[in-house]
Amino acid sequence: MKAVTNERIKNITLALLASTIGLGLVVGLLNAPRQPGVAEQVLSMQTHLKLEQPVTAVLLAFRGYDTLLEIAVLVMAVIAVLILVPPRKARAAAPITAGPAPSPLMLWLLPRLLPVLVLIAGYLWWAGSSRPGGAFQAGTLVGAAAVIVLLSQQMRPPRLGRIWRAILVLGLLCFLAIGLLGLLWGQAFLQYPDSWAKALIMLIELTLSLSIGLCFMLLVLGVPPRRRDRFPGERS
Amino acid sequence: MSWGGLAPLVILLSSLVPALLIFFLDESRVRLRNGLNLGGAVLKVSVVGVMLWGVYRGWRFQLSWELLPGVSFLLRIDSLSLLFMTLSAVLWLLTTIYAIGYLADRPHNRRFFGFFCLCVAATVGISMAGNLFTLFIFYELLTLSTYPMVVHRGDNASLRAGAVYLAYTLTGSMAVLAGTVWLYALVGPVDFVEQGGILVAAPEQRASLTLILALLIGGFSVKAALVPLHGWLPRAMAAPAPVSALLHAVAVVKAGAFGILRVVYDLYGAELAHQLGVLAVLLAFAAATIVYGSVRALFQTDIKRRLAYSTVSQVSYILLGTALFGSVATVGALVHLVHQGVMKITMFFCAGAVAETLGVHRVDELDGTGPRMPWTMTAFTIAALAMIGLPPFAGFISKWYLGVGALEAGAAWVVGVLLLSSLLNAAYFLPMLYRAWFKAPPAAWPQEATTPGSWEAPPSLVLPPALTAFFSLAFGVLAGTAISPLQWAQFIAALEYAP
Amino acid sequence: MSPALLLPGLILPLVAAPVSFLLGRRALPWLPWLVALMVAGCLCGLAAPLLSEGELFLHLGNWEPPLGLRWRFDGLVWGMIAATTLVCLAVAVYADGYVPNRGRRGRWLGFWPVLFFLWGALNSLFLAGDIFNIYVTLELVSLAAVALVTLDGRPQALAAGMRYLLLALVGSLCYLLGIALLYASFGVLDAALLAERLQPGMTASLAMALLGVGLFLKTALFPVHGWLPAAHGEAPAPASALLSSLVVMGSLYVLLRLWLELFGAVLTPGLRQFVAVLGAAAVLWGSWLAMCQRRLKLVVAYSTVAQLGYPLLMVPLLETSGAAAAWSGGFYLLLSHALAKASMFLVAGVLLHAQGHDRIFQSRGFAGRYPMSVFAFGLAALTLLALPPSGGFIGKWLLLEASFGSGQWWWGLVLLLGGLLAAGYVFRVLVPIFGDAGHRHLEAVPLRMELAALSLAVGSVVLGLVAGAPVRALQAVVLP
Amino acid sequence: MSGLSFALAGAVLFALALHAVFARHHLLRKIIACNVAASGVFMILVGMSSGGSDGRADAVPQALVLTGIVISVSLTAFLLSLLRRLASGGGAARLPEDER
Amino acid sequence: MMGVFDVLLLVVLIAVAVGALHGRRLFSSVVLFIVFGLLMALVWLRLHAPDVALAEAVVGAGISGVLLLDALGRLGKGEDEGGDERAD
Repeated sequence: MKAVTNERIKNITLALLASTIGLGLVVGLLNAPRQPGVAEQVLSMQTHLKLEQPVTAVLLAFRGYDTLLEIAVLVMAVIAVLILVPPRKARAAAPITAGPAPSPLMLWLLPRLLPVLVLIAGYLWWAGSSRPGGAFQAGTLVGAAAVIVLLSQQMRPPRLGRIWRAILVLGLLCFLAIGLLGLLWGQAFLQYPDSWAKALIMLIELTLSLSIGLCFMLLVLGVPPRRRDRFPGERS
Repeated sequence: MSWGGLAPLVILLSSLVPALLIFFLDESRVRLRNGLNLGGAVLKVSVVGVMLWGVYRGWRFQLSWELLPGVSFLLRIDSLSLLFMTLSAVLWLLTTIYAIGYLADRPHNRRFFGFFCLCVAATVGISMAGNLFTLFIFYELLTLSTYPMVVHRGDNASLRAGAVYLAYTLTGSMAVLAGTVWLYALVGPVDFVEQGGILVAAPEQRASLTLILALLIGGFSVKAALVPLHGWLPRAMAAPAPVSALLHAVAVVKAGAFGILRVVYDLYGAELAHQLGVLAVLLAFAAATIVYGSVRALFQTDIKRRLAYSTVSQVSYILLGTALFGSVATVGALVHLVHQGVMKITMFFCAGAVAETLGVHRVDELDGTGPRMPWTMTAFTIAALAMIGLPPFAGFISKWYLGVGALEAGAAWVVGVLLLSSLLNAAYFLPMLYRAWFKAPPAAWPQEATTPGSWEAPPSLVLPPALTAFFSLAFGVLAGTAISPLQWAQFIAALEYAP
Repeated sequence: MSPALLLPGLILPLVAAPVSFLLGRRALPWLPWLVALMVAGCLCGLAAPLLSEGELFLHLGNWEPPLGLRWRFDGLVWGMIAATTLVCLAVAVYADGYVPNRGRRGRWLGFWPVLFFLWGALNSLFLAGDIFNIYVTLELVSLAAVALVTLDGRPQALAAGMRYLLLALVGSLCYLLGIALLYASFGVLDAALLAERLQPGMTASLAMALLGVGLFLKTALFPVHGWLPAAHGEAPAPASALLSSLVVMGSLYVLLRLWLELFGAVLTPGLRQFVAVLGAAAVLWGSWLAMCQRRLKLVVAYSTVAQLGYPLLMVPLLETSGAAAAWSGGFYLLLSHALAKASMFLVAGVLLHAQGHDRIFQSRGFAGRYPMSVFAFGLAALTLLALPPSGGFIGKWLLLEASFGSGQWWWGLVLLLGGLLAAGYVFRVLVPIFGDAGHRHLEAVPLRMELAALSLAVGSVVLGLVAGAPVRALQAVVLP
Repeated sequence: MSGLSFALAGAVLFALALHAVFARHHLLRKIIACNVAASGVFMILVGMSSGGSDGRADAVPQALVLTGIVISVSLTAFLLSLLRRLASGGGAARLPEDER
Repeated sequence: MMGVFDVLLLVVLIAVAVGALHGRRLFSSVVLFIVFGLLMALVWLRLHAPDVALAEAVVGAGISGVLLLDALGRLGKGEDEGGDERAD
């Protein structure tokens, strides 16, 4: 009986605490002195980069270091998941849910769906400079395509060889390389030479997309399989 | 760093370097270890000799290292530091010889001698400290290096003794740290200068200056074993003989007394210190300690515990002299600093030798040890008579000056205390002598160790006490000559009081 | 070499991380040394311009702050990155020998990329001048830290890692909420510009509170310190050395700098006293718990909780006459604590490696067989006890000077009492390991492990000896 | 004005989720609560600054939220993988202190 | 002026969030979380943030949803359905 009461007390105190925080936030938000953000500078400087989409400009150019660290977080998460699942076990990792064999509808749909997915991913990547889109969305689609292929058991999960590891860190290394190489020509760190700015940004976005795609696939795949999962036809 | 700065550095390194080497030396390399030890001690004594000669010729020895903006690590040699340093260096050489003999076949010698050297580095550092900051650094280092020696045996008694020792001394050093920082925050960096560095005592600072003085004296008196804070000393008897000789005669106990001397004379100056009234309290406590220590010693059956309580009372003579206003009392205090060291170390050497060769630990087991070990027991007798304060010996001189100083300072009752404590000294030393010389030896000694050759004990256990006994005699008889500790103390006291 | 070239050199570990992930075993043992030497070279190159100009700035991508990010590099950052480099190099050397010989080479291959990511993230955390950039860096640090905790795969480590990551995530969200409020109210994300625009008010104090709660959670400061002992206790030794010295130092550094520079005006004297009371409570409560532990790693972990309380004591002292001393004292304590704590955990690792467990009262004779490790533990303990020859003493002396000088003497008492309590739990550990081993079998430990622990301990003592110049450089950074 | 109401909704979401993170014991629910809290914070971030220039919203908060979303997904993935390892060893999907 | 649609959207959003957090059965919580992700995409559209809407839909609802479902699938068999006890 005692456990339930102090459980209840704990809940009540937590509820009180959360509501005070919520109330404090609401009041704080209501009378916050609203000063304009950095929107105007973004728009004015953005033309300088020949990029129409302000978000991509902020993400890749003005606050490029944030994005670089964010990719490092993603790669770090994948490495951490791989540490929890030593590579030897990953090879035997079955598709995420070794459910029933793929239905004929799936088999029919797959060859038609994949090219569309890749096309959309390519569009999102290219549109990033002018319309909403960008590396992350394109990368996720690539990841989703890979997961679907694995889900339908048409392809065995990759053995984490050298090429896959290279793709995984390709985005991060490429971003760092472009940022640091600029130093040789007297540029600041992470500064793109004016004439090549758009080209370099698009190159970085491409490598990022590939890396993010592989990262999401490994994150989804990397979730350690249950002991009883067997890849159909896989010798135990 | 001028040539003058080299000497203090050499003295410090002469014990730090051997300490580090010994730590990483293999346990079996006995000869190399002893060589390092003795080499360091001899080098130190010779450099001190050079400095004595140098100071006499008027050279300055100073080494300062800017440790913090505004606070510098300062080693400065002045007459008072030389007094304590000569005492330490000489007695340290003798204790090293004694320890090598005493611990010849014992385990963990590497660890013992490593911390032994660190301990001497700390003591010498305390004597050379030029400001309160440096004094605190070495005061702290002393605590750390003596703790492992107290727990050297590793049995429960010494572990408990070590814990008590740490509790007392670390609390004391926290008090000293608080006083030091407060003084520094209040008055800024102040070095030790004859007649006191704190020149102006603005009225509103007087209250905090009094508190600071109380903190500093309280902190230092933990190591000087003043009555309420003396609990660690008797318990630390669980340590081996050379350690208790080292702790009680030279290093730890004197460091506390020396700290108080520095604070009263070279930081506040005699006049300011007395005006603040803290010294009257110190006087009362010192007197109480003198009597209490002697009384407790009376009832101790174990030899080393009796000597420990006698030390508690003897060190308070120095504090007594400091607490009395007047150059004569100061002379008494300073000269007792040296004499007590020499006398007490002889007694501990003898106690250790007797325990080692005959297994005699209790007072009533002393019967007939005189004829059995003539050299050791004569040294013990000389030291005991000197402690009681009989005329030709060193003890008499310091008690005489303390008495005259007390009269000069108008505290006649102090003379009574001195006489009472001399009586008590006699009461607990004379029975020991009587047993040693006039009683028949027991049928069999508790643990008789046969020593090869004609010596009653290994030479390294007999020579040091003989030498120090000779010193206690010589300091008394030759007090009038130019090079005796008494003249030196008078020279220092003259500097401390404005002409 | 102009600073614009050397500053980016400080985040080389971020480049080394993917390289070590690709090279795997072949990257050992030269990569950590290479990265450490290059970062040290950049630091030395930057020392001269730093002394002449006092503070260096670098606009990333050459964009001015309201738009782009700006790195700030001053004496304090120099010290922090130097300490990080020293600890990371020592841990790298240590880990090379520590790899548990139970043949799980595969899992331990992941240690190296995580170490480099943590190293690079910490360096960019100290450099960062933009509060959102600090958020992303803190995330990377926390993720790397949890990956280190769960490296072993033991159930207790997984549970500790899970609790740590959840609390770190909640902390980051509170921190992000603080950023959202600040950006909405003052429209700029750069710390220096924000300091100019920020006016005390309801929103500013709410943002300060949120930033504070977030960073208190990440640093495991007093009220919310519950997760640290389990996380640092269960992690493998090289990992807990990194966690307890660098990760908590990073978020405490951010907390102090943001609070004192952005919210100097918002922090009323009453609030400053409250923060210092939390610090004092951390010191006393942490030391008390450290005294009750039976395992060496838990003692050292709780001692971290205690030692992190000291820098908070400087918050109320910065308004007084002793501001310069308090500022340099607090950060000097933080720096020397990093070196000393890392060395202590490495020694705990040696103990674990030698006898398979780290229960204090069954470790008799450890000192006899491994004198160098126990000597390192002793030297490192000097900093915790704040005894003279160590950096901890210098830091404590400065804080004492500030507290006594400014009349707020009660913080001085906390400092002194903290030293005594630290003596309590250090000597409680030292006494049993000095016994004689008798017939106990202790495994041989590679020499590089003991040398790594010793070098860090000696570093913390050297910090105490050559304190003149560094402290003066720190005092030059005193806030506007 | 409309941006502010979204921000207020975000504040409510954050409070609800913060309560749930600590109140619910099952780790999967704690992870969901973390994600909901993150979405709440992102809403506040974008909501508070969208009221300004009409038409195109301020690009910087959007970039921040994009970065935030990717980070929270990475952390969620690692949390779930950690949860799987914790639960796969026969243990319950709860923290030690929450065990019944 | 706050459109009726906005108010409705926010109310439903908060209701779905409460359902996801305090739903009795784990599976319903996860499904409601995915719905929450899609609603969030709508919210971003209303806040004139198309990039974020796209990202939220794909990354927030997509990847997180898949991960949660998979984790639930593997957990579900491991121990009793966590949904029914109140204290859970």
